[in-house]
Amino acid sequence: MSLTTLIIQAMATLGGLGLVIGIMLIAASRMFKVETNPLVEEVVEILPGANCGACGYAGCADFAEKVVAEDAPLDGCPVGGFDTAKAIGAIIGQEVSESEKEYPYVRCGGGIRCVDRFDYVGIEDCTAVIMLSDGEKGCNYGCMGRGTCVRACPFGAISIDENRLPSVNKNLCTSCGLCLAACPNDILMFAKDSERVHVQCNSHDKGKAVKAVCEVGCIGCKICEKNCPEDAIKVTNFLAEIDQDKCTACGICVEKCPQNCIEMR
Amino acid sequence: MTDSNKDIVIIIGKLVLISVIASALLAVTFVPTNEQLKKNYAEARTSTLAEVMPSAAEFEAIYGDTVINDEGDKEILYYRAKDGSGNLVGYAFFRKQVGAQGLIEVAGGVDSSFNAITGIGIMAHTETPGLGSKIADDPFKSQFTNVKVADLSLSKSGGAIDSITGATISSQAVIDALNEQVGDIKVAEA
Amino acid sequence: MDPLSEFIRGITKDNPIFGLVLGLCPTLAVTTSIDNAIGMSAGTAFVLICSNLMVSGLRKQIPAAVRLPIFILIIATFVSIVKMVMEAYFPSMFAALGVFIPLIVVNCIIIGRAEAYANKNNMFYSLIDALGSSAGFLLVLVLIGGIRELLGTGGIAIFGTQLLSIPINPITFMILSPGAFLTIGILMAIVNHIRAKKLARGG
Amino acid sequence: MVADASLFQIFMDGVFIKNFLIIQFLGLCSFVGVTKDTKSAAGMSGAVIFVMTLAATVSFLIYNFVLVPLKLEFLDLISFIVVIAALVQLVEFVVRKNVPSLYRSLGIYLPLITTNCAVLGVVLLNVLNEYSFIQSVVFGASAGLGYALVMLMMSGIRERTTLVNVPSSMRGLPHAFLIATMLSMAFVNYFGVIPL
Amino acid sequence: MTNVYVMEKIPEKIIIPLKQHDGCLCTPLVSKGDMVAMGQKIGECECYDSASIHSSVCGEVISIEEAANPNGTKVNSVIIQPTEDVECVDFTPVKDVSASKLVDVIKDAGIVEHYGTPTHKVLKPEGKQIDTVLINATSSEWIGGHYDTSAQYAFQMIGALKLLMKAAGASKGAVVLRNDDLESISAFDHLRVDGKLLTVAPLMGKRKLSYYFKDQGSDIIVVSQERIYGQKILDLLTYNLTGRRVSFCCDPTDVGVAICGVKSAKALYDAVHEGRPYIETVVSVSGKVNSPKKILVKIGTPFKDVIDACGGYMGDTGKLIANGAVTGVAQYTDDVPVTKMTTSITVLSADEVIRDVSIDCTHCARCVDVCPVDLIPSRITAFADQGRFDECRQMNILNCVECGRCSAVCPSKIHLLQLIRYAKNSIENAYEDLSSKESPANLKLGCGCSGGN
Amino acid sequence: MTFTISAPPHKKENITFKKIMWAKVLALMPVVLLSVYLFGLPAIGLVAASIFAAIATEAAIQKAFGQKITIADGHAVLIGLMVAMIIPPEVPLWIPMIGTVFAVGIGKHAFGGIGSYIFNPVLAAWIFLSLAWGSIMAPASYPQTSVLFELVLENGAGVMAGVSPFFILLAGAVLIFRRYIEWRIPVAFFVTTVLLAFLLGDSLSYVVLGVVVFGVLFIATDTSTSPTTKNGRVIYGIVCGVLVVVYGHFANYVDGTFYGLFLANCVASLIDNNTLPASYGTETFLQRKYRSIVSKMPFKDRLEVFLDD
Ligand SMILES: Cc1cc2nc3c(=O)[nH]c(=O)nc-3n(C[C@H](O)[C@H](O)[C@H](O)COP(=O)(O)O)c2cc1C
Ligand SMILES: Cc1cc2nc3c(=O)[nH]c(=O)nc-3n(C[C@H](O)[C@H](O)[C@H](O)COP(=O)(O)O)c2cc1C
Ligand SMILES: Cc1cc2nc3c(=O)[nH]c(=O)nc-3n(C[C@H](O)[C@H](O)[C@H](O)COP(=O)(O)O)c2cc1C
Ligand SMILES: Cc1cc2nc3c(=O)[nH]c(=O)nc-3n(C[C@H](O)[C@H](O)[C@H](O)CO)c2cc1C
Ligand code: SF4
Ligand code: SF4
Ligand code: SF4
Ligand code: SF4
Ligand code: FES
Repeated sequence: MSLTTLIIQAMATLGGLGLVIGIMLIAASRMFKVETNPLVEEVVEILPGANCGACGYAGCADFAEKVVAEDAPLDGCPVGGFDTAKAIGAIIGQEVSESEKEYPYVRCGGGIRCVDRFDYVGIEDCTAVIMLSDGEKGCNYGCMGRGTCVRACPFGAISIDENRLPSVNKNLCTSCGLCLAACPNDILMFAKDSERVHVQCNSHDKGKAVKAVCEVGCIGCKICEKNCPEDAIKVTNFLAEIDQDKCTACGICVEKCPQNCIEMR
Repeated sequence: MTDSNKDIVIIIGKLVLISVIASALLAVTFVPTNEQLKKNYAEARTSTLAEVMPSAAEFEAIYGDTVINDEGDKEILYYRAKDGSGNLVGYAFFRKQVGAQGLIEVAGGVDSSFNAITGIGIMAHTETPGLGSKIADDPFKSQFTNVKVADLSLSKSGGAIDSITGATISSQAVIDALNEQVGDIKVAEA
Repeated sequence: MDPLSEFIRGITKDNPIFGLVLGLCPTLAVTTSIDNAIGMSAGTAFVLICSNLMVSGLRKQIPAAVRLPIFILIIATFVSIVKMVMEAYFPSMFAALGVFIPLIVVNCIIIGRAEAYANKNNMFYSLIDALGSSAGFLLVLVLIGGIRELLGTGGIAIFGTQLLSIPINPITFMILSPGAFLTIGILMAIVNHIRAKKLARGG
Repeated sequence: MVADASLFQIFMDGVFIKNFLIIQFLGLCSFVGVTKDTKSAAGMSGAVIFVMTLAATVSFLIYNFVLVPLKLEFLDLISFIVVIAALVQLVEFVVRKNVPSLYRSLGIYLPLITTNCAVLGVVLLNVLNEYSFIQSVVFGASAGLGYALVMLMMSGIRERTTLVNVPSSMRGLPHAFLIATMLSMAFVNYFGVIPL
Repeated sequence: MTNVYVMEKIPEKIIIPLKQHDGCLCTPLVSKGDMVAMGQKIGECECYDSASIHSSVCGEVISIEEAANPNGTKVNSVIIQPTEDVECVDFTPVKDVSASKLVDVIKDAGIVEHYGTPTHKVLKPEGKQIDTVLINATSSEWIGGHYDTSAQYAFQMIGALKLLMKAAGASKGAVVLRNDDLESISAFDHLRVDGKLLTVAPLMGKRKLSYYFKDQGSDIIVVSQERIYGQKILDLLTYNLTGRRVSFCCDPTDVGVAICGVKSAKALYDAVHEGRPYIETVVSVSGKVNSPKKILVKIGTPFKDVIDACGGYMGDTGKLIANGAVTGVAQYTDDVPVTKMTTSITVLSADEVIRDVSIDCTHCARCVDVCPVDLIPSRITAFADQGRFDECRQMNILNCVECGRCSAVCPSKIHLLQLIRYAKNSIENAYEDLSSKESPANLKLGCGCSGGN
Repeated sequence: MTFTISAPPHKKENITFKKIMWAKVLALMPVVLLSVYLFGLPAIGLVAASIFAAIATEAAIQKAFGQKITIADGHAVLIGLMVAMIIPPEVPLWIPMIGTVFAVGIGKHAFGGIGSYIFNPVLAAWIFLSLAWGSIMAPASYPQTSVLFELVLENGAGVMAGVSPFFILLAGAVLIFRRYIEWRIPVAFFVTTVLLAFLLGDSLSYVVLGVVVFGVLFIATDTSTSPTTKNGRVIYGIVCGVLVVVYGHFANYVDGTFYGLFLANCVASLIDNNTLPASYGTETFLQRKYRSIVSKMPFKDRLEVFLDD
């Protein structure tokens, strides 16, 4: 058989196949057109379309559906990567905010410096302790250091440090806020990096009660309030609060606090 | 023709166009590679034949009855090996045998009196790499050089061939291939 | 976009195996030896480069409705070419790689890069991307192939030259299929570990 | 494994001895991607069994009745892949139209199959092994069954491993591969045990 | 009849929590410095789901403040310093025992079930109709009162049952005894009620109460069954006895069953026949005290004084437990008062305290083998530990009777029951703020009541 | 006075994981002693090397990853001992050592340690060794039980676990009696194997072999790798039985047992997930189906059988 015949036959066969399949696909896609969420379609367009299943869903379309339904994370597609995530965000209206990132701040300096009321045996979880008897710390407002927040963080950003207080690794934190929601004592609070001076206490107890149980609790003595040149500190209900808008991070309060419970980061 | 129908035609046209170009490209590659393939195949066979039967200078193919391609070629059953002066020195052959994983194509030579194997070669196999694939390695193949046909069995069943550890099946398959083909030739020549 | 960093990205962050986790099948199946690893990566690289270039060049022409069939056609063409060429001119390697050469067609790396990259970028960057991905693929395949060959046969040989041999009783396990899974599992764990460490340090 | 292999041998081959996922390494993307829960694994397996059997059948017909007579064997790869892609689409359309309930439970897995090398693997191995028509179909079906078996095992295990603690650097794929190592160890031995 | 000692010594101070039930906190009717008489009502609430609080002694109110409560929380309490001379309000037996009046009597007398629900709420739940009243006497801890003979006990129980049925408007009533409590069984056997001879019928196989009502041809019966341990046995008990299944978010009253304890039955009996409000109760003191006993104490007596009355602590004390070593609540101070919900006090020595460190679950399935309600505690707790509460629900966590057997047998020393409670608590909380999308539990299922099953 | 607070129950059974492990070690001692008698010093060397490597690996891994070191709980010792018991005593000492390193390192800790592994580490190690160095791992002899006494001291045994079916059975029985191991799995297993062997017309060699008894009582009952539900454990026992017979029918005795059990490990999770019991009052699968049919019927035609009042 000559080369030309071979080539012609090949062309005819495959061309025929292409024709049949092209017609079939077009016809089928016309005939069986189903109503779909246009958002999903749009997201499908953006996705790599490898249908590799690497996202954990059954193909790109499935992932797109889940993303639109907010069941899947924007950056769930490892193939597309960050750019795809951003593009998806643009479609479904979840802009990646350009504002400064906030990280959880621990409003308690007690830890091992705060007395325990009893000896606890059981699961390592703050909520569990609270369920048993309002928490083991002498201070009702204090961090129990049993790491409910640690377990709540899906990114492993929190750990309990040597003072039995949580510490947040900013490199890992995504500001998702799950730890804030999980803490039974509301110890954690979002704070921007630029907000540098914080009161490391959450206790509204009277000074005497605080002193009895904790070495570093705010006793509401108002020394900081008096000394702040910017008028940024107010003591309400036995607890100093800093107005971050006014605070210039001069550090005077940090120096003056007799309990050392104001911290400069 | 409506706009959308025109689109369809364009789409299908592009699809067909690409198919056609693709097939042309393939056909163009196919021709020289296929030539090469045939050449490789023939070369491999001749060189293997020479290897399994070093004393021979010329191989005369013995054809069977089965036609194997459109050109009317007949199946080759085995070869008669002759030395430079045309004396029959033995027989050489190829044989496919079921191994542990798939077909093994064994080449072999036997002297004219069907006394001893002159050498073997492995043309193709799909045995487990590292296990059965060792049948294609020299330490195994060289065991067969000048081995008596009577001793053509595994050492554990009293023969002269040490099987490859972990690959008894493959080793046995090679031996079986030789034994059976030698038997067949004997019958054919008788 | 900087071509060099695009290239590097294919080896590190977007490494086909460790980064994107695409094309696992050939990775595991052919890495019984370094030879095979090199052969497979070469074939894949050829197809990847050609298809990336082709897709990128034709991207304006390809109708969205039949995008995928056309990609598949293009890829299948190049794969068939690789297959025929390899079979004809590198018969021993073809024998070792077996069914995995035709299977380059469905290797997710190729269609993945075609869709994710070549379909959206110009030919130059598509080429860079293909080169980067190929290099990343090659490195990983050679790494895995090397480990398996070394432990499984007690030495490393590249195209017939013995480079290294260690005095151990060869661990046949390593060149069997479980050995492939074990090797890639452990390598991935190490990669994960390094990544996590880097992330925690703020990398 | 060869032209005269018995159907039983082919069946054992497909399900155990040459198990596509963990011995032959075909279709691993779905193996690590769609085994997070048993339901999707079962759905995917069902779809794969169906498509594999169908692909084995259709490709046999195309190869032996179109390509071989025309001496166009070199077009096998390209026509198979195109046919599989079309087949998957067609199946999807037909199922969607006629059995909507089945489509809902299975349909989303269908597109995944186009790029699943296991399906193409079956077809190519059929050609490579020169199987007859019946053999091809049996091999297609049993390869699908073997695929399903391992997918189910894997998904069962992965469902359970969500209950236990996995070392942090092992989480995800490394752990999946470790499980695959063990599954593969359990299967690899069928080589030695079942005499064929 | 078990001997019950009466605590004679009047403690230095009495702490009466203003909430000794599940429901609303009562408002104090007294203020600091007031003198109160024994039986005087000192706390009340308009709310239907609360029970009145009475002073159990005569004395001076020295403060009203948050004080520790044996359930682990802090509750606003009236603290009374008793005086030597006992002044008592007049206790007048109730004449009019019409159904509607009875409910008021029960609420006024402050009668509360040992599991926390005010008795009137159990009998007359808003918008529900009770058809069967059960007195659950399957626990030895719930003796509740002081009887002279066992016959008197049986007689009073039947009397109380009739009152309860009347209050509830229920047509059927049963006393449920424990299989191995032979003393009570013989006390009830052959008792004559309305001219009919009672026999104590052991509950057999799949037969439910309805069978026995028919079998005995009586509306009031006494049955016996195995003891079921656990904090939350009401649903299981209801199911075992009547075959009615209680859905999630619901309680036995939703299926027309009111379950009362011996304590509240006795209190009701006393309230009607003597006019006494619920001001004293029997607690059994056991463990490392010098003379363990059952003792009748005034409600509000601190544990410390109860233990002193039992001879004081023996050796080094490690744990002080209210309501039993199996399901009770450990106390961090012995300054907590006996309340209407207190049934027993257990003292453990320091070396009896279990401090084993939990290791990972080894899936030994010992917990599965002992669970009385066929749960898979190991799996449930694994889910609970990861905060997958929805899956806990699908695994029927809400059926758990909190018997603690799983924790007791676990070789890995996993705190199974604590984890289960933790999950249940989270599930309840999630239902409270179901509307808020941020609910970490992310529960997707609806309440069992509306959907049914 | 500081009291301790914890959730109920405040009294627990005095059973620990550690106790169970050491009890198993102790229970295997008679068999080990018998094998020393049969195989001589190599057996001691084997056991010692194996246990040493197991402990060292466990300690090294836990130290490297900053975990609590748990050698004292006896798990590593048990793994070491069991690995030693299933490999031929005449192998070079590096074989058991590499085996236990694999068992503890990959089989146990890579999966997450105690309770987290899905495949029995001992089995995994044995299969690893057989696949890696098959010829070394082949036992020198195979038991051919002919007289009853050989159930007590099996002269033909190729591995230590095979020397005495009787003593292993005894050890298992004691452990079952103490509730240290499960009874459902062995019972279901033995019933299945005896039945199947009978049906296949094979001799009872599947059941009375030391290795089989050992495999079922000590490996199949490994809690982490077997289902937790009650029905699941019965099914698991049956699956083990079927697989051991299928393998045993085709392969030699050691392979048959261990590959069968290993494959059963693979399906254990699937069994576990699909045999979750119905708790009281909830409906089983059949009941639910029945109800869904009934609910479609007109009310008056219904025959209510679930509620009796
Ligand atoms: C054949 C057979 C053998 C049994 N062997 C034991 C045994 O060795 N040890 C044991 O505690 N229970 C054994 N039992 C079961 C007990 O009699 C009893 O049913 C079981 O302990 C209840 O356990 P469960 O609470 O886990 O259902 C056996 C039951 C059967 C049917
Ligand atoms: C043969 C044998 C050897 C043992 N070796 C040890 C050991 O090396 N270390 C250990 O802590 N316990 C060992 N035990 C267990 C102890 O005898 C005892 O059961 C255990 O330490 C009690 O644990 P506890 O201290 O947590 O109560 C062994 C037990 C047996 C039967
Ligand atoms: C995967 C595998 C690998 C093996 N590798 C070897 C090996 O490298 N060397 C060896 O002597 N036996 C090896 N064997 C062991 C033999 O298969 C085994 O001893 C068999 O029963 C007899 O086979 P043979 O005669 O080929 O050794 C291996 C077995 C398997 C299953
Ligand atoms: C993974 C694996 C691969 C094997 N490959 C081969 C092989 O290629 N050739 C062979 O003869 N036996 C092979 N066997 C069989 C085995 O090693 C052994 O030699 C035979 O079972 C009996 O001799 C293999 C066994 C296994 C488990
Ligand atoms: S911050 Fe809150 S959750 Fe975290 S350890 Fe402290 S109390 Fe627990
Ligand atoms: S839970 Fe979210 S906000 Fe809190 S530390 Fe982790 S990542 Fe940051
Ligand atoms: S789960 Fe535990 S506490 Fe709950 S009922 Fe079962 S055994 Fe009792
Ligand atoms: S008893 Fe403990 S170790 Fe055993 S299965 Fe239950 S939780 Fe797990
Ligand atoms: S490479 Fe094989 S399925 Fe993806």
